[in-house]
Amino acid sequence: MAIEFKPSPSLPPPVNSVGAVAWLRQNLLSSPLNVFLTFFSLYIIYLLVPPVIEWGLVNATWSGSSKAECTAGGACWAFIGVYFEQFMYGLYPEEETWRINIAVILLVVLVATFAVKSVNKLYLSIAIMVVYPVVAYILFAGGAFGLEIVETSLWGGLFLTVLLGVVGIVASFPLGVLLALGRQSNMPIAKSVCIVFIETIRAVPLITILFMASVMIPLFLPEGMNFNKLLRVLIGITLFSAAYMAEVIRGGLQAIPKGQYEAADAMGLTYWQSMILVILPQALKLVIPGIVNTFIGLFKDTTLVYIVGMFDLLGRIQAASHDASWLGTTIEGYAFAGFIYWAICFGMSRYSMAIERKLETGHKRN
Amino acid sequence: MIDKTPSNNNSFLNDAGNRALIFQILLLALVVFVGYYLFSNLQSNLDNRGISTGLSFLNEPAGFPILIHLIEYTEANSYGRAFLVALINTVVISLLGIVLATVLGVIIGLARLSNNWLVARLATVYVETLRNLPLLLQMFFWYFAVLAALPHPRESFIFADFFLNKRGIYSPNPIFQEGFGFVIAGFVLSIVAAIALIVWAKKRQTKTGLWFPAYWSSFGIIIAVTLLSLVISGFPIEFDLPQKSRFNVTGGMVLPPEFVAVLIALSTYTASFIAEIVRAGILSVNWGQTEAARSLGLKDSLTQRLIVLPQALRVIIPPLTSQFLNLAKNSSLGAAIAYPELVAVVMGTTLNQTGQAIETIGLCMLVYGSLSLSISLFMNWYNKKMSLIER
Amino acid sequence: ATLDDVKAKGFIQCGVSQGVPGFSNADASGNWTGIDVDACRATAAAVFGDAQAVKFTPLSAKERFTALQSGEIDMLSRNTTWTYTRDSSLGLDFTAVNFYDGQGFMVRKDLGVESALDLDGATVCTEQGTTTELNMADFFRKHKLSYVPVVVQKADEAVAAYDSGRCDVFTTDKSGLAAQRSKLAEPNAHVILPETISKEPLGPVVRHGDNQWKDIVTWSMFVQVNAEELGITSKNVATIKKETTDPGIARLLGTEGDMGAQLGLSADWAYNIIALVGNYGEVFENNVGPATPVGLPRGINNLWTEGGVMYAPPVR
Amino acid sequence: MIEFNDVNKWYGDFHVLKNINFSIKKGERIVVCGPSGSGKSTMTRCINRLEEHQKGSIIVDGIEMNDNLKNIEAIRKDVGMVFQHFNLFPHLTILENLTLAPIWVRKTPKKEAEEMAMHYLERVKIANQALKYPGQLSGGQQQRVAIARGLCMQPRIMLFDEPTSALDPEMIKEVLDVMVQLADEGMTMVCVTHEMGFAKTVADRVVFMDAGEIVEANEPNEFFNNPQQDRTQNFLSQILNH
Amino acid sequence: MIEFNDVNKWYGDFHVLKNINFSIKKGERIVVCGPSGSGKSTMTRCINRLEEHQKGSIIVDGIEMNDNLKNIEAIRKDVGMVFQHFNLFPHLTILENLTLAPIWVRKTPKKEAEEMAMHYLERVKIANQALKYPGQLSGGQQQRVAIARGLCMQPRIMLFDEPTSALDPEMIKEVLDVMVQLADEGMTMVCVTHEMGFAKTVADRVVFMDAGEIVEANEPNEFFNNPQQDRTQNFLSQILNH
Ligand SMILES: Nc1ncnc2c1ncn2[C@@H]1O[C@H](COP(=O)(O)OP(=O)(O)OP(=O)(O)O)[C@@H](O)[C@H]1O
Ligand SMILES: Nc1ncnc2c1ncn2[C@@H]1O[C@H](COP(=O)(O)OP(=O)(O)OP(=O)(O)O)[C@@H](O)[C@H]1O
Ligand SMILES: [Mg+2]
Ligand SMILES: [Mg+2]
Repeated sequence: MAIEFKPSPSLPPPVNSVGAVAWLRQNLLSSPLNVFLTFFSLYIIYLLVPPVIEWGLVNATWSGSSKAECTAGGACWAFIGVYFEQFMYGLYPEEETWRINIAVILLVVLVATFAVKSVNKLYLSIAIMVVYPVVAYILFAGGAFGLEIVETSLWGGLFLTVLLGVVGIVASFPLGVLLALGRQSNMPIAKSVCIVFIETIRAVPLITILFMASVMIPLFLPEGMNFNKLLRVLIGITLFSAAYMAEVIRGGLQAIPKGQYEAADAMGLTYWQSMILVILPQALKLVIPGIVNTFIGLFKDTTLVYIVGMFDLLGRIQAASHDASWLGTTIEGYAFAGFIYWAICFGMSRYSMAIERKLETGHKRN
Repeated sequence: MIDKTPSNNNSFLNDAGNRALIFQILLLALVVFVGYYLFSNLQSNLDNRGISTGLSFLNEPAGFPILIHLIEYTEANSYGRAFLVALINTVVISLLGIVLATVLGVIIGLARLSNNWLVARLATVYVETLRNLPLLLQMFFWYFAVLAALPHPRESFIFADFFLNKRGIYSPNPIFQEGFGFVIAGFVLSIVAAIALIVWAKKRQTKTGLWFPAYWSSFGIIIAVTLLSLVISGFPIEFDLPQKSRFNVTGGMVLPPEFVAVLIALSTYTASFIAEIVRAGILSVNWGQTEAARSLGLKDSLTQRLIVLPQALRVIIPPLTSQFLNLAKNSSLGAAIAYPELVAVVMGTTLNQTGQAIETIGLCMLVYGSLSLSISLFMNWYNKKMSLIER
Repeated sequence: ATLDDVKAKGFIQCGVSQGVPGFSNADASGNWTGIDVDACRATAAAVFGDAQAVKFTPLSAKERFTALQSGEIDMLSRNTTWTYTRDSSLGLDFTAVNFYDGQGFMVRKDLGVESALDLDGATVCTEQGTTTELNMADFFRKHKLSYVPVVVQKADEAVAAYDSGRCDVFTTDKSGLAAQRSKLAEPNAHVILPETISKEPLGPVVRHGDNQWKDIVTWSMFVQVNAEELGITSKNVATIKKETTDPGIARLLGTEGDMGAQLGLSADWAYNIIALVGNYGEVFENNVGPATPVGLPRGINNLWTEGGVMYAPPVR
Repeated sequence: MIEFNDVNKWYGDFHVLKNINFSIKKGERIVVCGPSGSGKSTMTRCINRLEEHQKGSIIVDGIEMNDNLKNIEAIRKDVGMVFQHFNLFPHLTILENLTLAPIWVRKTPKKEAEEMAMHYLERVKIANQALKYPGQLSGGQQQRVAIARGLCMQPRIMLFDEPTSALDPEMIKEVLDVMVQLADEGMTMVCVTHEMGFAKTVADRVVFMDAGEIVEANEPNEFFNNPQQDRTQNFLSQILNH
Repeated sequence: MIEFNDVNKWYGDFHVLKNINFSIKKGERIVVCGPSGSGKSTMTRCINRLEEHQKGSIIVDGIEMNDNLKNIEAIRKDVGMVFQHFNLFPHLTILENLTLAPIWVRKTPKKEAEEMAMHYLERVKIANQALKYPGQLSGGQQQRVAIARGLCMQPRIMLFDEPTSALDPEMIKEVLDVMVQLADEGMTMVCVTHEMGFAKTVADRVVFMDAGEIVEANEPNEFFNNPQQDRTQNFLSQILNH
């Protein structure tokens, strides 16, 4: 009695609903408003792109020794070429810049070793967090092992930018952890101290902190004791990002289920043991994207040191553009700075997104 | 059972409560000690160097000019007045920036969601470019690079009575003559009428269901009545027109490039973050809500206005608040391009002329602190108002 | 005391500007030159007998006083104007004047302005945190001229703003004007107006309270002026020291008595200054004189005997 | 009242509805069932054009479905829909949820709209909750509000897409009761559901879909006791044994 | 081994434990049951001071519970606990989960700790999973790991708080088997559970709690067949019929 059901074959969709034509129709021309928007967008692209290409590539001058030699009417990239060393290293003596290069290569190698499975991660972390900074400092500042002393007032350019960003984030990390733990603790005084610190710092702009570091810290130190301006600025930046870091880490701590704390307690672990062995490893892993975002913010903010008279990448470019023989090359300078900052920040934000995606699946069963 | 020696060493230190207490007392002592140490250093440093302290300097004449002042200010005024001028400049640029950034951010955020591929891509490029560049760089760009490209005052771009050149944007400055009170009265009256119209329209709708385009027509009423009263009173308004003079364009109202550059940089930069927030907020509203609204016959514009936006706002407000706070704090970068805001006037000039580092920096931090606090309070209040009632 | 600290570390930390040609300016390889730099070198010569025993800290106008107050630098030699407030309430001591300056205005030649009194309605650029900001205000107020002030963070940027056309006028000390003009693309397209609207005695500054150190810096300067007055130069100082019979010169150069000991210095301190740095006239001519790009006339900075105001108390 | 003529629909390359030919008369009550992914929801949603079809024609209440916005509006006014996940507006009170469309779409006076809303709320037996927010109600109550909201537009046709499948067992009954009552009043209904008890009680016809096709459509008695197709039998044995 | 004397506990104003008097001998196996919210978990968690009590005294293994950190430490070393949601540490392998406490709390050499861990893993029959992460195991396996983790501290007492209630039916048996085996070895156990089969097999006494009080405590036979209190009868009829 029963008839067998055979599903009829799937047909290809009508041509006007797939393919390039349909795509155009749906994505660009689906309504009169959309047609208008499409043409408006095309007009904007037409306004922006060809002139920029013409200026930056077609009519650009790539070499020369002064602005006067840039006669093609386009960008004067020769400016960047001439000042390139300064933009990278500041006034660091030319014959000593190999020291910076070595330190950078060393760091890259160390970080890359993380990917190697057989290496002991603990020792490697110690090497990076403890040994490397010392080595790098000796390399940068000199004064030992026959290295010539290079004063910090000569440090500048991208080197200084990266230094400020990296030191700021690395140094603020432990402080941020402590502040976050303090804010989460149930000891009222410790808690309020942390809250007051975090909220005060977050309420004021970085500039005021930098001014404090460069102008006010000396007033608070006993007479005769004073430290280097770079160090003061680093302290300022570290305190600043520690407050933001603390909030990011606190988010991670809050995301750890209560059961984890209880299980650790029930096993007899002490507060610090359970934090270090159980809670923090999980919490920190969760907030890596947040930490990267904080770093991106901080990296952009390092430009503010220019206002307190340090010459990072942007500062160097700004100063160079006042050079008499290169007047009128501001845009080239900004374009170059923009390219570098953008590449680094965009790269990092992609990286943090990738981590975020990986974390989403990481805790699941696989 | 094997009886372990029960730890009866109920020593004071092993008590959890006591430990916490001791730790906290130590912490407090440390904080107090460090505070005291720094303070006493400060005292002795100030004494040794003969630097006077206190806020009395605020009453002394400042002696320096300020480019932009919205309240009366001359060099003869006091530092206190200068502080106030700078404070107003900071608040004004922050508020204007917040408004502009929000408008622009919402537009870009919606553009990113547009079903027009090209528009969405352009918006993405905007967001990814601006938010990955340091704000200071953008300010420098808007100030130094764009400034260099503008014409000299003598070759100003002129549009009607508007001038654009390196010195800023000049526009006619209205000067109100005697009969202007009449116009103001007309304006106020028309607003009252408009409100009445809206109330009436709502009532009528409740009763009869008939719709009257109350908002548009009240807008029309306000314009018409105001214009009419202008005509009747014989245009009691004169314009101080900008004119070319020896050095500058004089007269009129001017927006100096410092102001414009800070405003543009702040609002375009923050807009790139707000756009992402708006996008995420709208995406967070379940598609089912849109479908439900559509199946009730609501037009798409109404669906957005009545259903999607109110729900998206709930998600948008908290991160938006922190963007507003960032913007207010970032306004301090204006100092780098000669916009006379707090940092420039107080921590720059005043600090230098008086040497009162503690007081000036303290004042600035206080102002930023309260600015942040008031923005947070306002937004929290608004957030609470908007939040959903759940079971 | 500062002298002991300085001796202990072996050099003087000296605060200078971030680049004003003729006053303190670093070349591409980081060598500092200028009048202000030589003031530091003279002190180093006096203390160590080595004019190179100096390290320089470039400072913006806004940072300079705190840097000194905090002990980050031992002396500040950064075209700093000696004013009552600074001397009395900032915990600073001014030592001597190494350049008598006055504030002036620079404008583009093609504006055809000939006097500062023609500047009504002009836009004026200046650097933040200096006395110029105040003098400019006073000047325009006094003459009831209207103006638009644009106060920029740094000297360089103020010049850049002027150069880009944001302002009609750039104002700072006249020496600074000359120096900055030399850095512009076409120095001859700009004129410095004749008016001098203020007194700007510039000189090295030290921390308040260390009299010995203050004396050393002060007298290092005075020695140079006295040397010029006595006709002693870096070239002839060695011969003069050997041959002189003048008791005044002998005292100065340390062949007679031990004037240096009173300051905690060696007997040949003054000799070292002159031999290693030169007398005031030499310093002036080498750094800012008519033969240099800055090209300033000696003018008021001439010796009192030559119609200027450079007058140093005698060494005795 | 509703007519499907040779309706075909694709999602990208995926052919979801294949040659649907079907018509529903006024007052008829249709239950649609079939395995997951067979296109039941898609077909239902085509009726008020929440989805577009690409070939064939759908005519609702004499109006043909096409890109014409006026037509779509007209049809949506006449077709009420109840979703699996209720989709109440969480930022509006129950009363506001119900009066929203009458006020803004039908331009009913607010007062009148509220009276009508209260009327329907009474019919679904939750008039006392009118001033609460959806978040404060249980799932069953929310679904009844959703039905009342659909009714407030006084539609001629009601569509239900698995209205009970997100509910706890105790709540399913409340909602089904309301639907049976509606059916008894003669409302034209299209209901996607696997509640076979409901289908037996109220359906005029049961439609069984698989792989984007209508496999079988018959009155309930025949459908359940004497399915014509293998596929149908198979399916029925599965869901009835469960 | 464990003694509750007049124990009282409040959450804020809410009185959760009322006058608990109870003692457990060495090697005894106690099953605690009662309606939700009756305070079973709270009482169990008081035994290793995951919760503080405010009145009365609890003495575990001769040590009185108070704020003294040394005492708490000593007791926690002696009391193992298994939670409803396992609470394994997801960032550590199974082996690391097991050796963490022995290494850091007992200061056992790592090698020894690992050997012991493997021993217990074998006992719960998942030695082959030692190097996996908790996220890679099924719920039943995870719970067995949790039990092994508790055992690794070689406690004299084990506490179980509804160890099977988050598991799918098939997995419940695996876990109960391990627990029965433990009981047979003579471990002192306190187990909150509604698995009445388990209670009948292994319990020395069954404790029934309601509203923060111990209503009845008796050996299983008596408890199930001849409950003394109305309330108990009522409760038993509910869960046994289900
Ligand atoms: N927006 C979409 N894009 C692509 N494919 C879709 C989309 N919506 C549904 N589909 C696919 O179309 C098919 C039919 O979906 P539909 O929701 O109509 O099924 P259904 O019969 O209602 O199933 P269920 O009982 O699970 O609700 C499914 O295979 C589904 O995966
Ligand atoms: N941290 C807390 N704060 C306030 N009240 C709490 C807290 N933890 C538990 N309670 C309350 O204490 C009472 C007893 O909780 P407990 O978890 O001991 O019950 P239980 O018998 O284990 O219930 P279940 O069978 O649901 O696990 C409950 O009413 C609960 O709401
Ligand atoms: Mg469906
Ligand atoms: Mg419980």
